[in-house]
Amino acid sequence: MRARSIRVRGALATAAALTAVSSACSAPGEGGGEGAATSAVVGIAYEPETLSPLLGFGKDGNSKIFDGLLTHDADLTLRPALAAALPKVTDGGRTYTYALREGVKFSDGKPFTSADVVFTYETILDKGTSNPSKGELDAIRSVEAEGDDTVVFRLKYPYAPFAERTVLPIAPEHLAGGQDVNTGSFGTKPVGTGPYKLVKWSKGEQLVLEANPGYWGGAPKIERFTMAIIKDDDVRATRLRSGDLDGAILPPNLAKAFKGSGRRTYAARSFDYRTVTLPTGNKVTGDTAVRRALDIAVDRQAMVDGILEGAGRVAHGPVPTDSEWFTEGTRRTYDPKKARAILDEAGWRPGKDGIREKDGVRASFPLWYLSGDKLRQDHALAYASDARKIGVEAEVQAGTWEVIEPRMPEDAVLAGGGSPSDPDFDQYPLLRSDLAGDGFNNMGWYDNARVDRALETGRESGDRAERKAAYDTVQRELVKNPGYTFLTHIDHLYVVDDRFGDLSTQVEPHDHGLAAGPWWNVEDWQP
Amino acid sequence: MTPRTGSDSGSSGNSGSGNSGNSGTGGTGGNSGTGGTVLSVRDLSVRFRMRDGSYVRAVTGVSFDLAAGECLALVGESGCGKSVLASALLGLLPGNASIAGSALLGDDGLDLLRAEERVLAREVRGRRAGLVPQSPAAHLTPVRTIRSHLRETVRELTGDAGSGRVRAAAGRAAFPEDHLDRHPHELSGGLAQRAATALALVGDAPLLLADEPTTGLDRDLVERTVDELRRHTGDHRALLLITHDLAAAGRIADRVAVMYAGRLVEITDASGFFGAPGPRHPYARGLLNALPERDFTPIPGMPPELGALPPGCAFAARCARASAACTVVPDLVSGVACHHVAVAHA
Amino acid sequence: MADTVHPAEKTENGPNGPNTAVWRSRAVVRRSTRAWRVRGSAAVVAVLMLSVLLVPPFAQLDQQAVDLAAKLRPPSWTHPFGTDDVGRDLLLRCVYGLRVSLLVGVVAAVVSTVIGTAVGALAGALGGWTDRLVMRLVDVFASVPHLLLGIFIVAMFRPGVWPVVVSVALTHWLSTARIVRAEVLSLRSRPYVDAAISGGASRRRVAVRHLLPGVLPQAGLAAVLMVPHAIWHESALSFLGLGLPTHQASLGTLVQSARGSLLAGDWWPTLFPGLCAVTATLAVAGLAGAWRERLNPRRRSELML
Amino acid sequence: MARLAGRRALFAVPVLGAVTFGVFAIAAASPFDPVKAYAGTAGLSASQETLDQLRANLGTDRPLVTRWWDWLTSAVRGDLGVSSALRQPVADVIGERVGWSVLLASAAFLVAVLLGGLLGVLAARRPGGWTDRAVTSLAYTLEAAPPFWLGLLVMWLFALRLGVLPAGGLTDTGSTVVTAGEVARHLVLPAGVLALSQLPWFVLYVRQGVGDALQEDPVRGARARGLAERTVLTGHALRSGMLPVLTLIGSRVPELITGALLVETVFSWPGIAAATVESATAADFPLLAALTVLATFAVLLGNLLADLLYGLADPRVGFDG
Repeated sequence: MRARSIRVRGALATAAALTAVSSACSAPGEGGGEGAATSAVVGIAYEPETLSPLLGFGKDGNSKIFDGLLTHDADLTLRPALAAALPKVTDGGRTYTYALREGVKFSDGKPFTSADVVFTYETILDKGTSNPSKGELDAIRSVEAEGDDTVVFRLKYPYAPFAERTVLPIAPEHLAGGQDVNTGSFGTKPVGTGPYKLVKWSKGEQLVLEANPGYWGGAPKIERFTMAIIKDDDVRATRLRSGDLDGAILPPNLAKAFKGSGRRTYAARSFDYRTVTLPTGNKVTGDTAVRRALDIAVDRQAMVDGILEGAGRVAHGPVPTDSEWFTEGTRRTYDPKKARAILDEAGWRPGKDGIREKDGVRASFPLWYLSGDKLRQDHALAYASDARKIGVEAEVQAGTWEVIEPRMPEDAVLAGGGSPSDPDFDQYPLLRSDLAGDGFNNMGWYDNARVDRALETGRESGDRAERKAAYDTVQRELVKNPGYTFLTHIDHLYVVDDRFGDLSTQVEPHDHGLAAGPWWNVEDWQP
Repeated sequence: MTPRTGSDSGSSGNSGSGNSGNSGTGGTGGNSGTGGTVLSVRDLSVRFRMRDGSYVRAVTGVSFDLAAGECLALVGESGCGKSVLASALLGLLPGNASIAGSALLGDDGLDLLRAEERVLAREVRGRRAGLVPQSPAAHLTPVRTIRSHLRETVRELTGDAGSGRVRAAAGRAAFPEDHLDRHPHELSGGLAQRAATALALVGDAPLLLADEPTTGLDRDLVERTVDELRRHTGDHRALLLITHDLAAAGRIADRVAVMYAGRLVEITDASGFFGAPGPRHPYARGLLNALPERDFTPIPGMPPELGALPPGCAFAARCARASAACTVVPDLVSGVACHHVAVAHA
Repeated sequence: MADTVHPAEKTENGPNGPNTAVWRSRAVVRRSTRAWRVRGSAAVVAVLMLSVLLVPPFAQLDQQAVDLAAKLRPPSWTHPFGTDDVGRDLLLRCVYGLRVSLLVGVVAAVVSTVIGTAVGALAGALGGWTDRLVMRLVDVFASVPHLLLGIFIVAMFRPGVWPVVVSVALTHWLSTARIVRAEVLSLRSRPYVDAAISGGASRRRVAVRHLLPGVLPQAGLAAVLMVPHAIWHESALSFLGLGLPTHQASLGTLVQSARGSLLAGDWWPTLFPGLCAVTATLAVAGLAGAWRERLNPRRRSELML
Repeated sequence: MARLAGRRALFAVPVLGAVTFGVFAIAAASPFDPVKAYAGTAGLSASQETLDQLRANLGTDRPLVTRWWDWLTSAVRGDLGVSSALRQPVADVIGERVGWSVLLASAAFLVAVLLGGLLGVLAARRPGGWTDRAVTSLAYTLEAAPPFWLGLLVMWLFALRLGVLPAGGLTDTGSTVVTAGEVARHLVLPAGVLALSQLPWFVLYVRQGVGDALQEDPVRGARARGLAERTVLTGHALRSGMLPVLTLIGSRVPELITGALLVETVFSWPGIAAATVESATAADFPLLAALTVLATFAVLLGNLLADLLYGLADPRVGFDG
């Protein structure tokens, strides 16, 4: 009697779970499992912590739910979005005037006006808003609306790449304005002007988007776009293979396995570098000789071929070699012999176990990578292996950011970064000495007065040639005193089902948000 | 004094009691039964290999015949190898046992000791030889009722398990119908015994082996049980009653075989054994004298371990008449295996 | 069911002449295979121990040496187990992995045995309500699935080797405690212990002279039996990403980091570490089983783990 | 029976209490800062002020016993708190997933019992025979093989090499509705591997139980009655031999949960295991605590079930004792 009731309860629980999941998975207005090409499910690795632009969501544009004043096209040229045209720049680069697109509505039907723009920027700049990237808007002195359809930004200094910043998504004042910006429900239930509306966000699991029929750019053909959040690379690959996903971002070794399986692999070029921080505070990594030796002791090409399966390029600094900002003459040549010579000359003598020593200091330092990040792990192992060959020991260790962060002033970290929009975007926070120890800015505590000055010039000068010269200086200084060993620029690999036809990708930054990859323009897909 | 081997004496199995005098197995005045020989055992030996590699000789060179309508009581103290003998006859010995000799069953002379397990299972047990086991409740599967045991056995042996047949089978051993749905542990000793008897009788086997059927029963029940067994034997069955209870044996046996340390030491008519002239072997006499209604004096000492038998007569250590002759194992001559007796008769 | 016929055998049958009997038996003799199994286990354990103890200090080989040009080579003469996805030799990695796993296993087994012996001896020797309380505590512990409790402990104290050791040790002392307690109880009821107590021997003397020697073999056996358990546990935690960091070789992390290669179709980085685990477990358990058979001959063929 | 269930329930109360307290004590001894865990990577750049606020909200500044008691009382009322890793009420997390875990575990258990019983009986029939050796060797090897390893090999073979079964997940995602057929197809590999991991125990115990039973009097009696070997095995040896196995079935629940944790991870089965691992990596205390308690509850339930099964199967066991 008792046994039976237990069994019944178990069966009920199972049945309840079945219904719960099936109702969660079934799409309203959609029939059985044919799925068709009007819906797409993609697997992504990272989940945004919030969907509120006010807290940093989509700050680099392309947030699907929102639009910025401007947006990037395939080759990263700025195009007007919520603005009717590119901004008028006056006052020697200190004033940006945007005329707004007319007739745009938020997906809840309320009209979009200049007040929303002002609200968005002012809220982000407000001290009480915990938006970690508000520093990016540091140049703004004021934002003003001139009538319903014009917004004027006034800057503190002629910040050359400012227009690039205005891809930032615009939030509706009538919804987001009435609640606490940091804790309000807007972060989980966002409403914007973008091509898609949020249907459901089950954290850690998936983000379900539905086409916004009233989108000013025309209703998207892909009516339902689901982003499954799968942190584990292997699981993502498994589920892509099992047909669970239509597309996914994958590390190179896993993407390779999908060749000729009715899916296409897209390699998105990126500015995303992997680098080893060589903290100034460490007696070994702070030594310029060690830094220079390591810089030429790593076999970057082997990493590109072996770890990235060829999907990437060697990095000779933060700027990719094919960028217009790259400084010719700063390419590093792999030369372990010379590296050893540098160390010999600097007084680092090989010890008993083959590890060099100088003044009682062993040429050994810990090298941390984010646990679970296979790509960083492999880079770290390869780096350590190369370093060993010249008598320097990098002790590879794994940890979460919580563990790693307090150790950053002393220990080396396998870090990543890079942004294609403007050299200022990533070099300034990476190298400015006054940003050392500020969160994940300047993790290596790099301290070089000439670099500091050049970064300042690059940021504030409106003159293109002057800026180029400034960033050339930075890159040359990084050869003389490489506080970071730049290893590779990695291509982001995406595998997508054939049925969506031939897709395109953008050049991507390190922080490839939700809407990177071939689905950067999912609203334009023509299934 | 003729050396015997299992193979050369086996052929005479069918000839009943008509053995030549010097083989000695039939005993004097042998069979009081009416039918032919049901079972003919020659030189049956069983030994067990122990984990340390040594052997335990449980049964050594036992020979006897059993005719239809006859009841042979195999008596002896506990641990003398009686029950092993029953197991050997039914092929129920554990894996570490090995056997020698022969045991020919019925008209076709099937050798139980050489028959394949399949033959034993399909043709012999239950059908040609039924077993009434020692501690019958323990020989029933505890999780099943008596009815289910009976039904299963009836179906197996007769191919039909209608409730009528089951009831009839129970009735034959006077097992009360209203107890059929009880589990073995819910039965009294007497009822369990009846259940076991009923199960043994289902196949109508010509040979019944009753292995200590009276253990744990009180005197009244013992008598009733052995009487029933005798009744079931009737004219056409043979009953091998294995017991340490001489009184029970005396009640129903036609002949008595006494076993000591794995060997038969005496085999004779029951009337002569229990009446005059009485047993001839000193051990058999001692057994009988130990009964309460007689001298009530136990035999001094303990029986030897079957794993460490003395070289000569196994009883010599306890025997008042032991002499130098006893260092040799005596043969069974004229139904008794004792140097002193044999000498006395000669 | 072919009967085994032993050759005619002579039995001592007195002056009447040897009595020959043909013995037939249905038994299958198994002693030799058991002996072989023990010998085989011992040999495997010896090989494993030697390689684990000797290879790392003496070999001039770097298990972490990355050779990106030789990545994912299938098994060959130069790399008997093949190479992994950054070109490290898998045989060497397996040796190091086994070393770490064995180390974790042995340390955890010893710690858990010490805990178990202490708790069991305490309960058994003191008896009364201490005994009842302690055994209830054991019941409580037994109610939580080992791995889950292990996960919980590691999650709260990660990262590193020690939380893994602690989590394995803290979850595996129960059976030892039960065994030791039973042993102490049975020893206590032996006449010579009784005699010692009534003879006025001090508690401590009784414990040291009489109880301890009786308990130690059982505890030692429990420790050896625990080693495969602990290895298993460590590898499971590591596989879940909660044990050792993935670049450090242990049997669990090796399988874990081989997942990607497996999905790409390369089977050897997954196969060999697992085989090592199976081999090591079977060998250690085989030896422990033989020991147990000698120690408790009545509980003959029980479960291995 | 009611009394037995009552006694078990009575025992369960202190056990659950002790387990939850233990869980809180471990967490209290942990160097991990639950506030930082809650804040996640954002917490790295969060101000001390914000962290203090969070600390007060989460109530981690209060003494251990108070927190435990508060948690316990709200748990009894059905409020298990909010998972910091999945940012969802713990009750929802469990509710959504436990059904799938139960499905997987019971399917695997069923297969293991049936297959294990069969192999165990085959092995017990002739101890030392080649079937016995093959079966026991297989059982020992399976017992030594980590289930996640088995799972990966099986996945490689069936999903990648042969392509006959899906490699993981619950359904094909092309479809938006969960159908029984799809779930069944996706269930085969994980349930099979979980069953394999549980198999050795059943095989060896059934072999032992039936092997012992074959030596005992009831089987001797059945043989003597002339029953066919098959009847002797199934009707007698198996039925008495399975009794000790039945009593121990309940004690398998922990191992089943352990195995399910690993198998679910390998096959990305959307059960509670995935949630467990995720909550563990994120040091998500509320979810971990609830899952630990849930597992303990399952174990106690298993014990009760075993008692009841034994009582039903063995007429000699009374329920008054």
